[in-house]
Amino acid sequence: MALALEGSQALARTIALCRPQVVAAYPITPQTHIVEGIAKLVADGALDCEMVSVESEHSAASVALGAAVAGSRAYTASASQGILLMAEVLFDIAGLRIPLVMTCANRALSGPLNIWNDQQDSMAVRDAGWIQLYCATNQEAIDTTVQAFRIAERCELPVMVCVDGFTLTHTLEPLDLPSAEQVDGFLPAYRFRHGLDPADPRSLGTLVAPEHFSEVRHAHHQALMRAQTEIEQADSDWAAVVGRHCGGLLEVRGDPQARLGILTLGSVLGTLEDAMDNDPSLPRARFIKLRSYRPFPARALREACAGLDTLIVLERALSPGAGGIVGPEVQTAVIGMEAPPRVHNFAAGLGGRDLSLDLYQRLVDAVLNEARPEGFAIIDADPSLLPEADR
Amino acid sequence: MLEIRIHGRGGQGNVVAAYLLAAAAIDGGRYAQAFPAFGAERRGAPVAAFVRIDEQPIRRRCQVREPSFLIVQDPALMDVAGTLAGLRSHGTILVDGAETVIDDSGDNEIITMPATRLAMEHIGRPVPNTALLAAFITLTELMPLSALVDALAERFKGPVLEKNRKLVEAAAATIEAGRWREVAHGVGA
Amino acid sequence: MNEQPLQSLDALRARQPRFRGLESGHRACQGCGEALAARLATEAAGPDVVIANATGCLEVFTTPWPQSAWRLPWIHSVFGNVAAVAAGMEAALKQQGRATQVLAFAGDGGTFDIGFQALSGMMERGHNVLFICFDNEAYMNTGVQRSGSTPHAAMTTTSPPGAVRMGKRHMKKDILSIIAAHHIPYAATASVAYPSDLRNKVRRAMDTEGASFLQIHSPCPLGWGHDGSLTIEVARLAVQTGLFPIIEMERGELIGTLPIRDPKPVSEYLKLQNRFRHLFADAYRARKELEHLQAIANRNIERFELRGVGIEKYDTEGADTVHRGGDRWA
Amino acid sequence: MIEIPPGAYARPGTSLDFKTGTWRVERPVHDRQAAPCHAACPAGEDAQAYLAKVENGDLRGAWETIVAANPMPAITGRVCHHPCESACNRGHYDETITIHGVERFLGDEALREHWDYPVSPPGSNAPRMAVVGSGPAGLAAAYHLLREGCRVTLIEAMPVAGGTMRTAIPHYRLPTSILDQELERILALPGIDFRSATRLGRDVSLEELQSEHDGLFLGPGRRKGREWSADFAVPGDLHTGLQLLETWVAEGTIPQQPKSVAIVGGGNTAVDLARVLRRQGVEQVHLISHQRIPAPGVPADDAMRATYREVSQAIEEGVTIHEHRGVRRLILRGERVVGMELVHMKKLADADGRLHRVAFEGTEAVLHVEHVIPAIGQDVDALGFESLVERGQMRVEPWWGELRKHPGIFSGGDARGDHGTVSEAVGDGRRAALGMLRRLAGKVLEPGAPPEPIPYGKLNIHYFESAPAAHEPILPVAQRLGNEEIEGGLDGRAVRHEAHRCLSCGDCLACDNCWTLCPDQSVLKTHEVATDGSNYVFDYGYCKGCGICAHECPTGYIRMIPD
Repeated sequence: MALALEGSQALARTIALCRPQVVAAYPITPQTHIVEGIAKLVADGALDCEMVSVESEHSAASVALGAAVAGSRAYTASASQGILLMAEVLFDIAGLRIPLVMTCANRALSGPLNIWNDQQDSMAVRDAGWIQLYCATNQEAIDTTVQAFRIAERCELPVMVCVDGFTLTHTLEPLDLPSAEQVDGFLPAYRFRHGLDPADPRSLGTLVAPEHFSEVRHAHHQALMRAQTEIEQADSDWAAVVGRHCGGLLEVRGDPQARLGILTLGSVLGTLEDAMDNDPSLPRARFIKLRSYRPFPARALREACAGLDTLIVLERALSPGAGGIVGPEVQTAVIGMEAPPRVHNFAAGLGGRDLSLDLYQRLVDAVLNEARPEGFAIIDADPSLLPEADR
Repeated sequence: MLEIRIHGRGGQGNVVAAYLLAAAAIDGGRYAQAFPAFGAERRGAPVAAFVRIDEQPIRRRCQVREPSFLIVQDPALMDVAGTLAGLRSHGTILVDGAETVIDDSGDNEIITMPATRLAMEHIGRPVPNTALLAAFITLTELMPLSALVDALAERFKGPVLEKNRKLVEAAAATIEAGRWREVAHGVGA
Repeated sequence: MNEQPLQSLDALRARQPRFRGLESGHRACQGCGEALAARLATEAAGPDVVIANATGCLEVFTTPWPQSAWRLPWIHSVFGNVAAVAAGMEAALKQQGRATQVLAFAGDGGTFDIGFQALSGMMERGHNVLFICFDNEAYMNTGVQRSGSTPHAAMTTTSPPGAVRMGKRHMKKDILSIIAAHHIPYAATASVAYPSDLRNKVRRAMDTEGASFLQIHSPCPLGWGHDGSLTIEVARLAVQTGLFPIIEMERGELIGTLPIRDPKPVSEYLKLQNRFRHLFADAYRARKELEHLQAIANRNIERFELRGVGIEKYDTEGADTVHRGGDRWA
Repeated sequence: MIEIPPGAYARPGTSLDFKTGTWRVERPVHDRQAAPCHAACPAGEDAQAYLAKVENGDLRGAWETIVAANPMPAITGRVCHHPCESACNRGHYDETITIHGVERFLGDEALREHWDYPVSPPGSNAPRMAVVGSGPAGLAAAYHLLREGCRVTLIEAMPVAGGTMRTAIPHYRLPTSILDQELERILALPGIDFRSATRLGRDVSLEELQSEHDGLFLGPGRRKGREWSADFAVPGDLHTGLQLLETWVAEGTIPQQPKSVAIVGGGNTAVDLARVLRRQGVEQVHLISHQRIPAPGVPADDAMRATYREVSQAIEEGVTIHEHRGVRRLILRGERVVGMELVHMKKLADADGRLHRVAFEGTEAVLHVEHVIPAIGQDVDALGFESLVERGQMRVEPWWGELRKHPGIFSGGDARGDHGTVSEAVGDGRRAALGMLRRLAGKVLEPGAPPEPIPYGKLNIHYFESAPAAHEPILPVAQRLGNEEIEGGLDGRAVRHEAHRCLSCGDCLACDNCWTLCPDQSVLKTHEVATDGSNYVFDYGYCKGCGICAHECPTGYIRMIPD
């Protein structure tokens, strides 16, 4: 039965169902409600877990790292500046191939200060070597979180579940929580194979010289690439349990016959779908919901793009001075196709800018009659507010 | 899809009101969505929250720009820019005030009710949200009042819940049941 | 001279009558005080421990892949997070109901400077972790740059003496007072020159429930500019002069000191080290800084009441008295 | 083929694959050096070695260590002037170890416990050696010859063995019972054919001895008094010091009972006699010496050739010592002495470094005494071996004791002229025995020398704690009347205390410092493998040669050498 739950509360309860043994977190908007929820469950005795309320995100990631190598299922959550403060530890966790799960309640980065939703934070650590899964809905966030633990533990890689801050975390809606039995059946008790144990005292985090470092990185890359299978498998196995799936690596929605495609990450998808469905006069689009950004599913993406003339990559972040972040990667992926679509790249909804229903039309209008792809634009920016030189 | 915007001040339980209303709708078997207009405001500042209610799953996550209903927790906010923005032509406004007054002089009917006073009487705190929600549900008959009580039961227990239940009943009694039923069902369907 | 067949040496090594936490073959410099301190600490702590190690010499010289000198489960993550990694391990072990104890190792940079916030948080939360600072008073791993622990007037590559400078301008951070302010159950200093004391303190800290802290003065022949054979001598003089007080604190209160039997002039300590060479120039400012360091030592002796009264078994002269059969190490 | 695991973790202790020993430019070595006590011991005892055994609780092993050099520690522990203690490095730190007390304790323990000498009976075909004289030199020579597997014929002119130990050492220094017990044990060793009352030149000839034996050692002592006069005057009733001392030792009294006596000479005989005279009731006993009272800091060549301890006790007992004095003339009434004229004098080196005795004019003074006794030494009584004696002495090569002009014949003890103590005699006997065997084997006798002792500066004294020495009980002066032994022995506890105080100079103390302080875990502790007597082995595979072990070795036992 669906429960009326705020996204954060639902995530807190989901995480509790995954039985993490150590949770470490530092408060930051909009992640706060998640860890507050977990803290309350621990305080109420509903979750047997060491809740470590650390003094910084750097330590949050570090505590999670320590807990994982000491053999516990570990979890943390953060957002925005917190992700950046964690950054060096995030790279380290992944490079050491330590399985743990974190939620990123996606939020813009300073400066200037902005506390609202975009995805610049998780994009900033896309190269950390983590698996990154983006959630379009709170239900997906719940289901992806459960799957994330299995993926992390089977692949021996950390997984970051990216959930749009506020837009998802602070929205109350009817949500299905899995039962404890369902989660326990899906997530058996786990102990990291390469952890620290006095009975088998290995050394982690060694100094690797140039003659071996490329191989270490190669192995890490391969592990991430292999993880695609596990991501798909986890989703289908979980679907067999709860009857819902999240789309595996990516999901094609909308009009499968459309020649226009729109690729999105995260929660904007529903608004675009509604906008298209509400107005039959608008051109139809095929939506590609990119769920697994890391590993980047190039092959699945090419299959999803088959038959498209035009593909809009809509992002919630950018690489200033270059343009989009995901766009160029998509462009690179589709080049291998026989008839690749023209790829247009936009950012929108930065820093919590409301993504209204008319976004769909703006996107379509911007590309439909354009022979040449749009290099990159922040489509909902109003340059008239800027001095001449900055327009 | 029924879209409602709730205005209040930071600390008045504005978001809670939105969550309660959506939760009551979900309890009543509908789909619903509630979220705040996220801000950095602190206690006392004007804030808004949004509620959508539908028979279908709700996909959009944009803010409510053209609500059918406004619930305003402080009459002074009626004069604040933006409070009335986008209200649909037949939309109505429920606002806290000194006593129950129905103003149908304009395009949009405004019903004032003594939500804060009732809250003071029953729970001893000047928080108008529960009384306003009870009145709103009574006016629109979107769901039985018991759904609101059920939603309150998720947050309160024991004597506090009981006082809230009495507040709900008292607030409902001040208002004409079903007065906005057509607006609600006409737009919502 | 005793050249032994290798196999018998290997067998002998395996039969050493003490726990070996840090094995031979690590790549520390000749006479490394930190390697010695780590060896002593792990001998006293092992084997049922896990170790988190901050970035630094100790990490680099012990674990050049594919080799590791550690015989204990050990992890290096990054520079500034060792206390947090240790806290995470402790939380995990506690949740799992395991008795394995957690050690955190850091140099002075990883303790006084970049790792301090995590250390403070770990202590505030009261994790049952023994944090050991191997204090060699500068960033040695990167080639001797000044840290918050570098003593006043010491020469480093970022506090060079020159026409208008006499080495480090600032004081050595009084880390133990800061640690003490966290009100942790046990905090102490130790020196490689007093190994029994060092090991006793490790054991005591491990017997203490809650966060504990041990600062071990560990000379760096390279960074301090002394011969590798003098590591112990230099460390001992630091204690005997009062420049490195050996003290113990419980809940922030001073509960014990290693009394100095006959305090030696600081110049005896300083003159053995190249990093203080500029203090021995025939110049007013050199004499002034030399006196300044003497005053600091005097102040330490006064503040911690370090001056011993006569001959004591536990003082700077008596604490490491040797006996036939090595019973002092028992 | 290495395989990189996920995250590149490493296996424990794999650093052993990396041999840091290649970094080394210097290596530490165990360098056993002689302790000063050892180097200084005339008898060749290694006090450091036996103190170590005492500390380990191995008293018998300690005694066996002594008797490897000196078969009569109960005697020497009492009578030796213990230069070991003068040399002891601990003297630089607080107080020297009371080594003689430990030696005496062990000697007495052996007597009490009847510990067997670690000597095997010689075979019937073993070389046969002749030893003349059963004083300390002869006994030591006989004992060491026996140890080396020889049969020994030991002849003694007197009815009993012991030489001067028996005839000239007062009982308050060396009780007869101790002397008897220790000598009996030595003489009872199988392989020693002891013939008492057998005098060379009277009962047996040199030629006979030589023809029946494979080697010959002469330890005749000095029993022939020298002529003495002062400015050609000789008192009528002159007895030599030795004669009087022997009389007192043998009979417990001496014929004369003067009120005041001057003894001329600064050796042990003079001092012993002075003390004997005090016991005899002589009120004023003066001792006239060219040299100074021996004391720490007084150079050996300017000090009386007497034991500091004995001199000190003599002074305590009321003997007046006149340092740096010479007798210019006797003041006689008829043949009777009534006084003597003394003059200040001193030995001074000339431009060639030769020492000359210089009397300082204007320092003359008269000392009134009733009696004067010269105690200026004796000569060898050369009966039966006159050809071997030169100017009253046996002229020998100093280390082995082989007669300079008669290779193959060895001598030692007082007869040498340059040695006058029991301990020196024991050392002479030991070295001569070894020299005789070398000669027998046709080997060349390279000149030898005592080992170079490790100086105080080579120790790391920081590791030792100051502790006062244990001293033996001394009979109060008022009670020193007769033959009662003045010095008591240390008890077992005091002996262990002294052993514990030993700095173990130059030898492994097994203190674990090197093992504890090696940053590279390259010192391995062992009880089985070390072949050098230490408890540690360097693992040169990993030792980087930092030198901490050498610098921190308390005893100077570890040395860095170029690699």
